[in-house]
Amino acid sequence: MASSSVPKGTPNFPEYQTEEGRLKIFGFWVFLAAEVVLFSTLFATYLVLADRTAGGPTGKELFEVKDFMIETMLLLTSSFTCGLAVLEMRKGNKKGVFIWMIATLAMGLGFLGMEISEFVAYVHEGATLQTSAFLSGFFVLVGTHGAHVTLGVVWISLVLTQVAKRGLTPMTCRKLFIGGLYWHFLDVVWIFIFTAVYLTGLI
Amino acid sequence: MLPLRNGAWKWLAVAGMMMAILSGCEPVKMGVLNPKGPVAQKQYDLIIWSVVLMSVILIVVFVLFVVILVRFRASKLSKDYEPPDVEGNTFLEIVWTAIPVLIVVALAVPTVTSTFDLEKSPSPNKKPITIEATSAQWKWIFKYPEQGIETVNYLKIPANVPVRFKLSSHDAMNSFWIPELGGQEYTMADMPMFLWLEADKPGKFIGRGNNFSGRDFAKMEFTVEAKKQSDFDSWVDHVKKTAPKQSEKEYKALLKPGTVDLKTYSSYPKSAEVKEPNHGGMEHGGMDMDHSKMKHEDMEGMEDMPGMDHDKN
Amino acid sequence: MSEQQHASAKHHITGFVLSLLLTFAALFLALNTPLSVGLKLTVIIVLAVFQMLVQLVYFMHVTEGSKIYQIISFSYGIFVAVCVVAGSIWLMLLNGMSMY
Amino acid sequence: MGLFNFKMPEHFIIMNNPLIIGAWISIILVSVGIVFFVTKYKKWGYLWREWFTTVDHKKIGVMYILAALLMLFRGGFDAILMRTQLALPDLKVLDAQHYNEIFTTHGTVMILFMAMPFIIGLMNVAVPLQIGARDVAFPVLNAASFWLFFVGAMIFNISFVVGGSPDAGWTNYVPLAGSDLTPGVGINYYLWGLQIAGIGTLATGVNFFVTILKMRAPGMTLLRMPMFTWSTLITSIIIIFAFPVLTVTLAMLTFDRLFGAHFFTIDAGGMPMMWANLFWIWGHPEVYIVILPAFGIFSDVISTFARKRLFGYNAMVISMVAISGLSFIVWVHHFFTMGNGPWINSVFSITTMAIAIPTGVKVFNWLFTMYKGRIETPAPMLWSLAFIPNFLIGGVTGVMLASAPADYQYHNSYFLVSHFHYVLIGGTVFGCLAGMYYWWPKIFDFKINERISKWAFWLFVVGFNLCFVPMYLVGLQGMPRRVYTYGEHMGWTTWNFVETIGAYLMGVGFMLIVWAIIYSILHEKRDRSGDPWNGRTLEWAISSPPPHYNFSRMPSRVTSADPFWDAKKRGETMFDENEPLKPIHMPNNDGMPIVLSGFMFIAGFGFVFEWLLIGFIGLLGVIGSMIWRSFKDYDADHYVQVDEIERDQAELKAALEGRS
Repeated sequence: MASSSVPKGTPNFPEYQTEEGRLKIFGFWVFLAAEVVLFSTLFATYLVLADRTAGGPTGKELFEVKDFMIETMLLLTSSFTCGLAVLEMRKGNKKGVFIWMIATLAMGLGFLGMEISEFVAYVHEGATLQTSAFLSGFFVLVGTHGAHVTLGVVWISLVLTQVAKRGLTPMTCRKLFIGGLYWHFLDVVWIFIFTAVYLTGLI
Repeated sequence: MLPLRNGAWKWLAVAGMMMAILSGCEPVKMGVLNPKGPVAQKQYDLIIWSVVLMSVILIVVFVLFVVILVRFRASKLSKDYEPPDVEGNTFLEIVWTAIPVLIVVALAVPTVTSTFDLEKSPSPNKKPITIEATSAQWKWIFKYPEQGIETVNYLKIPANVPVRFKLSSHDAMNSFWIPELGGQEYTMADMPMFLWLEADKPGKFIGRGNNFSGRDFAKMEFTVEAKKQSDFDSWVDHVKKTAPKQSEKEYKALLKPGTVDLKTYSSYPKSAEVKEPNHGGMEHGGMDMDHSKMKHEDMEGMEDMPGMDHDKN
Repeated sequence: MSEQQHASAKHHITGFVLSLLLTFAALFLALNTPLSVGLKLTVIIVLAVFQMLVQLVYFMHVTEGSKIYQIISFSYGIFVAVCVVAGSIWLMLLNGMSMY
Repeated sequence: MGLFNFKMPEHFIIMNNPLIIGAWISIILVSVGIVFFVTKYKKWGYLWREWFTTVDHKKIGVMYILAALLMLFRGGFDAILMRTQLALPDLKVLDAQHYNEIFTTHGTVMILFMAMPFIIGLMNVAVPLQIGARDVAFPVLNAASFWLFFVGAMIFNISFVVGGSPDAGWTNYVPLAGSDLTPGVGINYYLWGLQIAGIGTLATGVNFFVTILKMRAPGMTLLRMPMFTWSTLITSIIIIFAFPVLTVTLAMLTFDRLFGAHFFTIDAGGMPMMWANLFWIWGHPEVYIVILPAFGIFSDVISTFARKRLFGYNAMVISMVAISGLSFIVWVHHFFTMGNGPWINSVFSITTMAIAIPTGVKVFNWLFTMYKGRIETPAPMLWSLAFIPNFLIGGVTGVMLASAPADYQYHNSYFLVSHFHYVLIGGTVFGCLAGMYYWWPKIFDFKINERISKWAFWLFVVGFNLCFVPMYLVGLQGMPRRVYTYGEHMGWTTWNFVETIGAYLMGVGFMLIVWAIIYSILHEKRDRSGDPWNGRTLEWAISSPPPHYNFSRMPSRVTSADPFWDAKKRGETMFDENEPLKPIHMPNNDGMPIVLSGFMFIAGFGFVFEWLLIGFIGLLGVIGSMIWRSFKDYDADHYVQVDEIERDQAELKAALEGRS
């Protein structure tokens, strides 16, 4: 495709070694910037509707500090291990990549399990998508994040099978790196859910 | 080959358009350009001022456009004419940035002042009358809380008295508009809003729903009659004496989607009253919500927000 | 900004510790301090923004690759996000409607 | 609402109207005809290889433009029907319901399925050539964008005959569009048609943003890019940050309608105004998405046919950047009359008026590009010239509308209708047509016939003004938009009749454009040399049509914003002919985009009818196609060998000599 010369200042890492890798990583950054706006729309809606509980349960009644703190810790730690996996990838250590990435995925699954049981508990307390505008906003905002995490788990697992088959080539490294970016980004979104939904709900 | 090259057709077309526009100005003496009250007058003045400002730009650009096209058409230039190689002209560019800034300021200042003025009574020293205007699919219901009467699809107001319309909707959004008396405002089911209008003199106007609301939206026209205060009062008396009372059931039936003729009632049920709007865009009226759970107590005016369960206040 | 900037494990641990500190600080401030609601909200939002920067710099390596373009696009995203959130709240919650 | 619910709507197959029966007949005849002829001439393989699986930006661009012209016909036909109904008071050409469906589809089709794809088609055709790239950054994604748009458009269009059209306006305001007041599948069609096309558009935005920033020819700094490329870059930014808002907004109404959520319902605390708010947070930038590329086209065309450098290049760039920022902070002017209070209305009045300043700068720069130029007026230039006065009328009435208190009198009236048609037709449509005429002899080896095109131009432009100038007047007389009829007593009859005449003239103009294209395909002179307009930018430096790899050698002499013009002046070409040819790395054709989009069609159709099982099966297919593609993209490219490039060059040389 485009010019073959490597632009000045390009890092000397496997994921950046091909033109395609450089384009795709940058493209993914742009996509993440779009995701910022996507989530911001959900946040705006949630915040506007947060007080409209229509007689149903409020956030204060529903949110459990212990539960959402464990969820937060799982995601923060998984972001850290995911970072370590990318570090190992750059060192060319396939085994290290697998150890840290599988740890990441395990914590991601733990997070998802907790979130699902949280949602199930809410539904049992009579707090569903159909109960009030507040809960519609809540379930769709937090659920969209959860769906992203699910997608992330599936995606990174598939990339790992490709790494297992093909080793750490520039192409698989690019895929791993992008998967990692996605994972960290989900952590960023969660921080804002943690702040704007859970903490604000309890203040 | 058409005789287009010589440009005659183009000028003919342009001239034709100008004629069409100019001749159009005469029969337009209705609607927005025929203000019959202080609110409409204020908006009319603003519109005319903006037309003046915009005309300046239009004329300057049109003249430049025509002159440049006539002067520099390839067919009019000598064969060896070479356009100069210029990149721009900072001075000129500053000029045509600065002038639009000035024009925008000249329009923005009266815009802002009018925006604030229109939120207030057009005649603060006169005692206003309140009328509740409610849109429902596809009819207008007018309630006169001070007189206790209700009309459907027609409106009578006292002339020379500021009218404070309390606008709401039963279902779809609509917009309440009487062009001769002033600009419109939406009617919304969850958010009653106010609109001030006033007629200078007695007269008849046409008002309408102006925001698409479904099948028979086009039929949501209503007549507006401004009467002298004494005539208005005797009309109210007449309605009170002769018109039927409206039962809860009749009111419910009226709200069902469909079109109806003009109707007049000497009373309306309590449930038909439009609830006070509330601050902060919180929901109100017709909704059972638990206000005790709301969090923004510190927000101004939240306390005395009358929702359904505050009706005792 | 290329070879010499091999992010180390130490670098990642710093990021992780920072993110934990910020999280617990926000939790503590929100639940266990007597500050006013407005102040609490402001502080936890500021902490969340710092968290985001920690993730971007320590874990996502925003300063590598097409550094300038990446930062510009992400910042533009945040500009629009702020417009959407602040604008919606201003219009929907804080606006006085036609109260005259 | 269960997973296995397959409830049929009341009218699955719509047959209740002669027009629709006519549509059925023509759809069936055309489909059978296409299948018959393609089979008869054994062209399925060709279509699959050369078009359905292509990742070549030029072919994708052509498909976009064809689809856009088809949609222009559909939207235009809607417009003609509406104008016929409104020609005189109390006509009964259409009933209220039918009219409501038609103005809804007219608006939606014209904005999302005509203007956007036309613009994106032109970007596809021109931008990689203008910056000296061999394709876009993500060619397969680009094909997926097209097919997703196409599937979205098809889903939206079949609503006409299967299940019923949306009828709540292109703005689709709730509560009217909620399931209480508008049950049925029409609104679902709107939601899913836009959602699917929107995903494709977002991908296009990312694609062109990366392409332009990362794949420019050596020497082409940001401030040497052609203006159309600049406008595409800015437009991509707006797409990237505006479309996610639409995605979420549509999804929320989908949740309300399909799963009983309460985002916009009046009961249980939902806020109808939130729809208006979010819709316009996307909707206003959307307007700039379709107008800025038109600005870019006019800049390139005017400078080409005035034979003069663009006046004030930097100011043009700065003003576009300013417009992109402002586009995100003016949205409230679409609902000044929704009780926002004086502070909000004042602030948004001022930000809106501020847009006039950069736009005004551009108008003067175009005028002064022509000043002292040597103005020729072939078809692309004619449309560009018509743009200046017509767009200006739209622009100044836009400033008038920006004044909130005055807007209380214009809002939702025909004054508004006329304003946005002046901007969208006078700006976007004229721009698309100018662009189509301009780049046509680049994508193909012939121009579109000038004589027929001039007729078409004059009919269209005169009809346009005849149609829309009176709308300003009836608007001020109080005529609301979206009424299906009006009474004689309102006094709007004369002007409405004139408007209808204008609309028919525009219709004839459009048919003539189509005729000009058909005529030119059959009869116009062929020219492969590649520079029919005496152009200024890189795309004219290669043959027409370009080889699929665009540039056999990379352009190496980009020293200004008009590199080809300057090279011609110096008596040089854009390429270093001594440089040896090298194999060229190109992507393979790929069937994934069309397969994925097929699954998306199944998903969309299922969700429209609220048949969740089918919907989810479709979504699984979409995800499956992506996974499949991820496992096979390790061998998704090939090299064009030097001997093939040499063969192409020899063939081109022979063609050019044969001509002379």
